[in-house]
Amino acid sequence: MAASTQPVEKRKGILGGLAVVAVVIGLYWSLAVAPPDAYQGEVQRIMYLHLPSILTAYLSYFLVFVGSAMYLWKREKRDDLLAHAAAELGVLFTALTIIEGSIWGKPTWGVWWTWDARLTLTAILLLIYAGYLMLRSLIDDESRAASAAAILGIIGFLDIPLIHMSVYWWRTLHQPPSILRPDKTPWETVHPSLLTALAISFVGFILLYFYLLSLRYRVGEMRQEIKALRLERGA
Amino acid sequence: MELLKHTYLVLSKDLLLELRRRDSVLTMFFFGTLLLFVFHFSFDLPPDKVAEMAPALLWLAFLFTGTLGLAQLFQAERENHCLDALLLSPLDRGALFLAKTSFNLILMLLVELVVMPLFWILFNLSAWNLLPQLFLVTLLGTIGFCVLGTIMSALTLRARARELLLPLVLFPLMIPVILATIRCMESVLKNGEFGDAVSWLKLLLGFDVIFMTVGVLIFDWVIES
Amino acid sequence: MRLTVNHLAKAYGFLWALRDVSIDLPAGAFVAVLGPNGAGKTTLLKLLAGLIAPTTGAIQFDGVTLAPNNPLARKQIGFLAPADHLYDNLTVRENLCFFTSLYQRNDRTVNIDRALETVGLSQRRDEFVGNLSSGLKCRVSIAKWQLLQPGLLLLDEPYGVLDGNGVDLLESFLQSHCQQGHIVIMASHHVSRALKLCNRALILHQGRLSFDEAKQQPWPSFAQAFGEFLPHGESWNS
Amino acid sequence: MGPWGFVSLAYGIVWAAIVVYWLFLKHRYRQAEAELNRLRSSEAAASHDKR
Repeated sequence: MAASTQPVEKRKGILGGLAVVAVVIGLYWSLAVAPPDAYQGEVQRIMYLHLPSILTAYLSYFLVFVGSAMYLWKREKRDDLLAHAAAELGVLFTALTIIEGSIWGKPTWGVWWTWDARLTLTAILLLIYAGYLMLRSLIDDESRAASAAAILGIIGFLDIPLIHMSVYWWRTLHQPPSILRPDKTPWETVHPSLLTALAISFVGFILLYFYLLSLRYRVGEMRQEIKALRLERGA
Repeated sequence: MELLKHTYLVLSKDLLLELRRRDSVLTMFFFGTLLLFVFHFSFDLPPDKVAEMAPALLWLAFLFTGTLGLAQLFQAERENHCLDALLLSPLDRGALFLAKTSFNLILMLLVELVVMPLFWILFNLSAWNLLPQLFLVTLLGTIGFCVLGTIMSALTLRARARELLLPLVLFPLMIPVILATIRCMESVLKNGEFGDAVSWLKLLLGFDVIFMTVGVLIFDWVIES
Repeated sequence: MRLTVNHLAKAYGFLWALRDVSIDLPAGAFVAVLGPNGAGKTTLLKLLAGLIAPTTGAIQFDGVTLAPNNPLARKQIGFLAPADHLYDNLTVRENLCFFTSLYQRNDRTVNIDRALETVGLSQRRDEFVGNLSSGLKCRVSIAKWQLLQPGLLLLDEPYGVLDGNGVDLLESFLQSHCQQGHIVIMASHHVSRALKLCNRALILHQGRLSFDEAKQQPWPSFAQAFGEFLPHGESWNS
Repeated sequence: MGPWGFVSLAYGIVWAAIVVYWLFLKHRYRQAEAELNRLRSSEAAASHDKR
């Protein structure tokens, strides 16, 4: 087995390397090259971080959904490992999204936390997928934990549009439409290098995400084999 | 229809057990009224503000009372491995889901039938004529709660710290129902009819239908031993 | 009534609890499943009962494949747990009524009374099952499965909880059940008792089927196959 | 705190968190790999002398 992991290791190395390169270019571009936004000035640069992390968070929820559905259908361990890895990364990136959102909110609205629709929505998603990890860790039986988590993965994902609607309706009820509408996309004044900064950051984040995902997936796989070898030794 | 026959069978068994021991319904009833008193003392609201706060307080009381019911939902099945007996039998697992959902629904509705008028008296609200409309909203909200609650109760059946994990996993998913019921009840209380809250009502209905069907389809995997 | 199992296997994670088991049982078979602890006996029974899904392989019941989502095949399957699968807070009669209607065998209550008569529980008809001793609970289970008449009846170590005449009651029920053309599969460590009853023996060892033969009176092949698991000193054919 | 302060705060926290997570992940990765190789080598040894 050890021999065959060389190419896998190498592939992960390349992916990691690429991710780092893309991230560095993205950082350089979004911090140095791109001009400040006409309205928000420098603070708008946080968007180059905020939007990619929102995307990776939603990508994680989707992967958890796909992994869970496949696991329930086909009962293959690898789908479950994928769902678990994606959920863990999903929680990480959701937490980061909230942090960025509130830091961005401070100069813009003057407060660290406002019940702005997007922030609230991200907080709820963080609770759901943190609950997913809790549920998985609190069930001892391996296969039961996997199928219970798969159910929650599916139901959580199906609930996202409903939560999305209810939070946005609830939000528009209370917040008078201010000039700086927080949930309007910030790149009204489309400036080419703004877009490229965003594009590169997106690429960087996606590559990084899949690199971390493959690492976490591999850790899950190895732990599974370790359990099997120990059980075989013990039985 | 096979499904309904089995649902009725399991439901009547549960109701018979509940009628005999009455442990869930009594605890839920007392807990509901207890919460009312606690809310009454903690928010001594000026009368005009009460109408505004009433929906939130009521619905919070129902939510926590319902969670008590959910924790006890599969108690009868936990003794003597009766859950295995049911899984062994030709009982359609969707029927088990429907039976357990309607059982918890009946318990919660009983509690709500008592607690709501009591709330009116305690907070001496005037709008008695609005109670039927309010009760319709509560009914839809309770259905949504019981549907998702039953799935989560079955899901956490074999987890450690089961009673703590259930609300933790259930409440974030319930946010659409919580927001919808409170908005609907507020608009009914404020201007006597649903008005623009109809979209919330549709959301509530959609939530119930979606997760009722998901529940029936997916309960096979939820409850597998 | 025919049970065919081909290449059945069950793995938990990476560990194979049961590997490549194939059995073909005709009507009237009384099978004793023997083997050391952890050999996969309980896993086999749970798979046959449809309580857990197999990793590979299929179980066919009179040609109908048993799958978790087709409840009809489960109508034919019984799992006699001596003191379990009964609601403590329901009376004996209510329990039997519930399960008979669940299995759509809700013939008139007289059958329930007759079944209780045969297990000698007729005067305890309206007592709560919770108040009965485990021996009496086992009789209720026997009455229950007598009413439900499953095509395949599975038992996992039934002797643990039974007293003297309880054992006789159980064994006579199992034998008459077999004669009616049903199949009984019993996993047990009481080797001599199981062998006295069965007309076929299976030995499971580390998840594999290492022995599967119909019973002959002098049974050298069985003694040889079962030799290493026998608790030393106990000879089964005394 | 000027706008650049917030920008650097946001980037700082996010990238610090990602790097820390990566380190923990690498740690878990190496630990699992070591355990796996140890088991596999002793497994090879065990099956060797069993033959």
